Amino acid sequence: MTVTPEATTTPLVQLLTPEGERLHHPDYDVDLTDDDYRSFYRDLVLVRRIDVEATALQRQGELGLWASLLGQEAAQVGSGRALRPQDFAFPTYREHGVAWCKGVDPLTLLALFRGASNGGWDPQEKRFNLYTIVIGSQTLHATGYAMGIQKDGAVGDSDGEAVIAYFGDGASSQGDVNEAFVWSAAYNAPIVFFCQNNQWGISTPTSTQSRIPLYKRAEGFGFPGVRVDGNDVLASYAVTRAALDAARTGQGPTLVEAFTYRMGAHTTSDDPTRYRLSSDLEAWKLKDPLERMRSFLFKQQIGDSSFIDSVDADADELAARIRKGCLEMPDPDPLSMFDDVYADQTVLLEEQREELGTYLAGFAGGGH
Amino acid sequence: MTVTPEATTTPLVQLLTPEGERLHHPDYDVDLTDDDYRSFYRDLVLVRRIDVEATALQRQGELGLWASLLGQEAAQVGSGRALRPQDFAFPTYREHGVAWCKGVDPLTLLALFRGASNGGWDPQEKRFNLYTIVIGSQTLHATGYAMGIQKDGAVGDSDGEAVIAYFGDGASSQGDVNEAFVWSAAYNAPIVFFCQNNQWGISTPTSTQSRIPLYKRAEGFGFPGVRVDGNDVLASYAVTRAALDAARTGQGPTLVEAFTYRMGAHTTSDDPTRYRLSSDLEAWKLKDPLERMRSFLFKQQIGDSSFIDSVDADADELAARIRKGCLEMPDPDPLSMFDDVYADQTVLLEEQREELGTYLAGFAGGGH
Amino acid sequence: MQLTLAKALNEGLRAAMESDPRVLLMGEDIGKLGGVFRVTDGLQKDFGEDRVFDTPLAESGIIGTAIGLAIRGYRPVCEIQFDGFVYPAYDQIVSQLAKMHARSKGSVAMPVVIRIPYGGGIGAVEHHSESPEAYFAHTAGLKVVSPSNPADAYTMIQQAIASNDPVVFFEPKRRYWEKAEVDTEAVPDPLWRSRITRPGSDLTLLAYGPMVRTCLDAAAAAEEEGRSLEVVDLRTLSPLDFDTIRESVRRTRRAVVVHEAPRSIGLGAELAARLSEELYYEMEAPVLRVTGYDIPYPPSRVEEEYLPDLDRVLHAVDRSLAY
Amino acid sequence: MQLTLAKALNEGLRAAMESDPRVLLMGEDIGKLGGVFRVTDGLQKDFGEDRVFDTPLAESGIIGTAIGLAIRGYRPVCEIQFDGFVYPAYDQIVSQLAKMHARSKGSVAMPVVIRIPYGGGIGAVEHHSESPEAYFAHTAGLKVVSPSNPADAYTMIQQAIASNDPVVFFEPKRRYWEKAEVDTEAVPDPLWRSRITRPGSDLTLLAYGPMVRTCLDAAAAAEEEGRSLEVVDLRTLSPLDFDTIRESVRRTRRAVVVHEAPRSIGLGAELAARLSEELYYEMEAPVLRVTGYDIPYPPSRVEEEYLPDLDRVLHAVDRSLAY
Ligand SMILES: Cc1ncc(C[n+]2csc(CCOP(=O)(O)OP(=O)(O)O)c2C)c(N)n1
Ligand SMILES: Cc1ncc(C[n+]2csc(CCOP(=O)(O)OP(=O)(O)O)c2C)c(N)n1
Ligand SMILES: [Mg+2]
Ligand SMILES: [Mg+2]
Repeated sequence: MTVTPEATTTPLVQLLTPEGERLHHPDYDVDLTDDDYRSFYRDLVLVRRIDVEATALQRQGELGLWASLLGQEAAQVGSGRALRPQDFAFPTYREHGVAWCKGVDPLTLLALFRGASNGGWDPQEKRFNLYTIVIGSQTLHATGYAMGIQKDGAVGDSDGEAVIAYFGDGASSQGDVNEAFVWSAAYNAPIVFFCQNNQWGISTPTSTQSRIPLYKRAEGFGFPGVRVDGNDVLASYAVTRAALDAARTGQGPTLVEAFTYRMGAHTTSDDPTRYRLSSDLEAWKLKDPLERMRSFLFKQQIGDSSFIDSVDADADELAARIRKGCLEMPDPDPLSMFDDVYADQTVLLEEQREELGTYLAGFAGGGH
Repeated sequence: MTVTPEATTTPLVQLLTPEGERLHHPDYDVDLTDDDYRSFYRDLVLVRRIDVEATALQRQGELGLWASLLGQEAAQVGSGRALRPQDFAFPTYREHGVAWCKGVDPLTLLALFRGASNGGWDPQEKRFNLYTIVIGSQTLHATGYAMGIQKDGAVGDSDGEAVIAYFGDGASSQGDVNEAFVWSAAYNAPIVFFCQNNQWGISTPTSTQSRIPLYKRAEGFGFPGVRVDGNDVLASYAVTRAALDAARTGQGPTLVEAFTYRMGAHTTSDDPTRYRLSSDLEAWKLKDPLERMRSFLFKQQIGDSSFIDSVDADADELAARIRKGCLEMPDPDPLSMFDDVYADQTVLLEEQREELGTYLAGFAGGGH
Repeated sequence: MQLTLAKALNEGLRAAMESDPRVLLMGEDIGKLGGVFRVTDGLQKDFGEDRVFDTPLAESGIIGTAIGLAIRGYRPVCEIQFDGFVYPAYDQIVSQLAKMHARSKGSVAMPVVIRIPYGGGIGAVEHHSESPEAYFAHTAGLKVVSPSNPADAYTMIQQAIASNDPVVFFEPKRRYWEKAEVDTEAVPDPLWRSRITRPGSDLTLLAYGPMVRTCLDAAAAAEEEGRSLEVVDLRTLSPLDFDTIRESVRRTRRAVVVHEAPRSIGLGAELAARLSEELYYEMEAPVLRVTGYDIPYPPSRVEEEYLPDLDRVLHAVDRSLAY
Repeated sequence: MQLTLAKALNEGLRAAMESDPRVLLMGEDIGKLGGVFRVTDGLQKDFGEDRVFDTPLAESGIIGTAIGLAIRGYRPVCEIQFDGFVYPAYDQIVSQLAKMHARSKGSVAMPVVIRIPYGGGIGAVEHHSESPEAYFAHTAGLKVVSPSNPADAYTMIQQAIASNDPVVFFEPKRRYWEKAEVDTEAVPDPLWRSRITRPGSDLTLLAYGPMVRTCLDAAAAAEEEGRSLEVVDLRTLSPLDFDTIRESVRRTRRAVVVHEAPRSIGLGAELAARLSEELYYEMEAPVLRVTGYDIPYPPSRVEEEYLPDLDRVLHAVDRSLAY
């Protein structure tokens, strides 16, 4: 395995230092109000709280699994807020922060991890596709959707539509993801590929997937790639917004690599102590996306401790609602598993539904 | 579809102009004897003759199909001759010229296209894998083989082993090919990816696959790519040899794009007049790989017309042998279709073999 | 009008594109070339490159982007160039396309058609003669159909495109060039119905796609020997139209299934399993299977021995009637 | 020694690696992590990164490179992390791996093992509970096996690795943590043999992998009601050991097949088709199937209703005995 040092030392777009210093960048800059800054912070806090609460619920047996976004809040909130209402997002299974920005109720996400549904929101309405667990496959769906935008003539000016496809560093190795690059380049599709390089695919470091920084992959396909500090919500926002605007105005695809770190386990089933050093974690703690935004608010004096407290109170309320909703969540009707397999139901499934119904009814009456 | 002019104007490594002028190149040069030059020419002629004869046999109904290499002789003979005996090649379905260099009897190739076998040579013995029709899949086999070389410690010095994987411009879009790039880079495998960009994937121009020159794809994966004049046998030889030597000495993968043109139909089933202009063809005729080598021999006075005649006589002889062998080729025993499905035969297939045997025997006796 | 099966498909595609502007055709070499079998001939010229387009050479990409186009509201019709080239798209078909409607609780429809020329008998090289239908008919969430004749080809392709469920549409490539009358004005049979193509009373031949003609020929030959064979053209492989199938076999009390695909765990197994369960007291012989063998498709010089033909069908009929 | 099924596999892999230096283990997260189920735990540490290695995240790449390694003379054992993630590798498995030996006329062996944890019942999210065995058992050129208990897991994995044919090795993930005695010195049964795990006389339950335990429990429960059920653990799904199966059902004259996979065109269909043909005059009831339904695997909160369990098995036994 050859790892060039380049993989970790490449410069990245940053608008906010880990210490909360605001930087300016010639190509990527944003003009935000104090309200904007505060609401960015609020989203970061709420999104983290959703994650913390879900993790706790999993520990208590209320969820089968949870994939934590800890450490990736800025990449998700930054890119999620860069989306305009008409833009469509294709997530993996970890984009709880983007889901939040797109108005998906956290409880529907929990339903999925609880095993009460395999989806649950209307992708068209939310303009946020279902979570996709088979690594990389959603990047092609996103590309196809973007081709559809072109066919509808909905690209070309600043009101145009664009698509964002999320995927991980591990996913970059999948054939599907590279085919999505081929197709998007061939058709010049209005799409942003947003790769959260959180350094790990479960236990596998990014160096097993690529020996050069991932944003450079785009060059091989003939479109631009850029690396952004994924723990910097402002930079994530600015870079994504620029890429989306390029897409919607007909300039084709961009690959954004958000350089970040998965602070938690891969999922609640995982044990990262088996494969990584806690010293890494310590180093990344200093780059925490919430801390740096809070420092910035304090430094700029646009958020005082009463604001911070009010956000925390909102988070408490949200957490309580999630917890209550999860505990009260009904199990699906077993017979509903036959619904919606097809748009036009088949005789076979009607029969099997009846078979199971009769069988379960027999139990109700005393069973075998 | 965006086609940057770059796709066709990129400079390529050339050692022999279409007029037969010998050029020198700072990075790629070769030191060849007059005998070498003559035998390059001879291979080009023989390989083309195999192709012409096979095409004729197909027209006469002796082959089900033939995939012509017309126009690609230099890319194949150049790269094929760059292989050392220990090197292993993974072809597509069109590498008759490489097969020739690897000592595969043309008749076994014909058997495949005749429908008398699905393979027919021993890949280990020839160090030339079976033809692979499912586009791109062989690039992963080649990568795995190259990883095996590493595990055997057979890489590192100038006697090391290397692998070459052939594929087309169309194939560059397949997930498998890009995964092969990922894997080869990750493991720094001793492999040369040899892409014959003959400008077409059946009726689809290269611009549908990529908007930048294909050799640049390698950059996105962190290894070098180079474009060579695929109609120049000397350049094809030199560039491939250098890439193989890099691989065998532990420097990892290289992508070679041999820029050439498919002068014939995709296969004998195809009708290229439906999708391309004959003017293109005319332009490429001026770059004919045989003509330029012949001009060079004449200019250098290292091949006179008696040499040319003797090569033609060899070609006639070869063609006659191929024709005779093809016409005399026996059909396989139908029952042999049950052989070799497994290394350890199964009861089920023994039964089915018996079933078919009895059934056919019944016919021999008068039948149903 | 007399049309080949390939031309009937072409006309059916044309009609579907005319009636719904959201129908798209996509695949390798389907534009200027009109597909390697010319099924899409002339359609790019008439409907433009936006609606009929050549794709990069990547089957997972074809189906994956078709899914995205369907989410956007389009009705993509994907051509897979040959049966043996569908496998790179397998994940997109069985894990993504087949499940999207259920996963979204019905909010996202997947009106995607995957056209696959399939089957052997044309002297082709390897990977060009396969019958992979069982892989898809075993997959929940997909529907699978196969026309056997030009008239069905014309209507079934339109019905498949009109379906809001994903349909794998298997085209019997060795029958592409067979001509028959196609009445474009006729009221079509429902897509999900099998058809008794030839009535008979002694035994039911169950077949689909390329083997329907073979069975009709066998039935004609059997008639000369005084045997009355019924031929059921399944048309739909998933879901199976078991009402029609059951009704036929209940009458004839004997069934032989014929398909080119390997025998083990093929469509024939399912038909045999269900018939022998549902008509347990009524059948007079076990369901017999005339199929390809459980081996990779052989080199074409011996494909005649591999493929079920009239004689093998009659041989099985004899065996069944001997019970 | 008492081992869980997962640990028995681990010991079996270790033994195989010790006895043949050309055995390699490859897959996602199998090195330091030891695989998500810890089946390869400690093996990278003991055998080194050259022989036990983490791969890039790409299943087609895993199988494709394993084929190349096999051509080079290695014996790769590939782990697919979960059942639902094997499909991206489908072309490499069914078109490349399965056919290489036949295409090369026997000159290239493909001793590749593909380990796949499969089946439901562990409360997992989607794509983590599937039973795709029929897709592979329908594919000529592959062999398919599934152990049901620790002792078999220990020996069968070694036998699969020793096989010169490609073997898809389905591991019943819900049984990974079940413990039983494993005698590492015992002479193993041949890999291609089914086993009568519990003898009986009234009916044969045919099962494999995770459902064997379910059937054994059902047989125990039935005994209390005075019914003697025989349980056959298929062990090999392709080729089927029809000698053992036929012999059992010939005696009991009744059979129920149990699997988690969807019913249509599953292993049960094949068993029913063959048994009803070969034992036509001997059976006293049709072969019944207790299976998953023909739907995508449901959310885990209702998987209990989806999966065959003791009661559904006994229900089918009642139905069969009522004939
Ligand atoms: C096709 C496929 N293979 C394997 C898996 C199992 N798996 C789930 S997540 C994961 C690692 C993904 O890494 P990455 O793409 O970096 O995303 P991250 O989890 O870091 O967000 C793996 C191997 C899967 N879901 N899909
Ligand atoms: C997976 C797959 N899809 C489709 C085909 C059908 N097909 C055969 S050759 C070909 C074009 C290949 O183009 P390219 O890779 O440029 O190679 P060339 O034929 O030009 O040598 C296609 C689409 C195939 N063989 N395999
Ligand atoms: Mg990651
Ligand atoms: Mg080409």
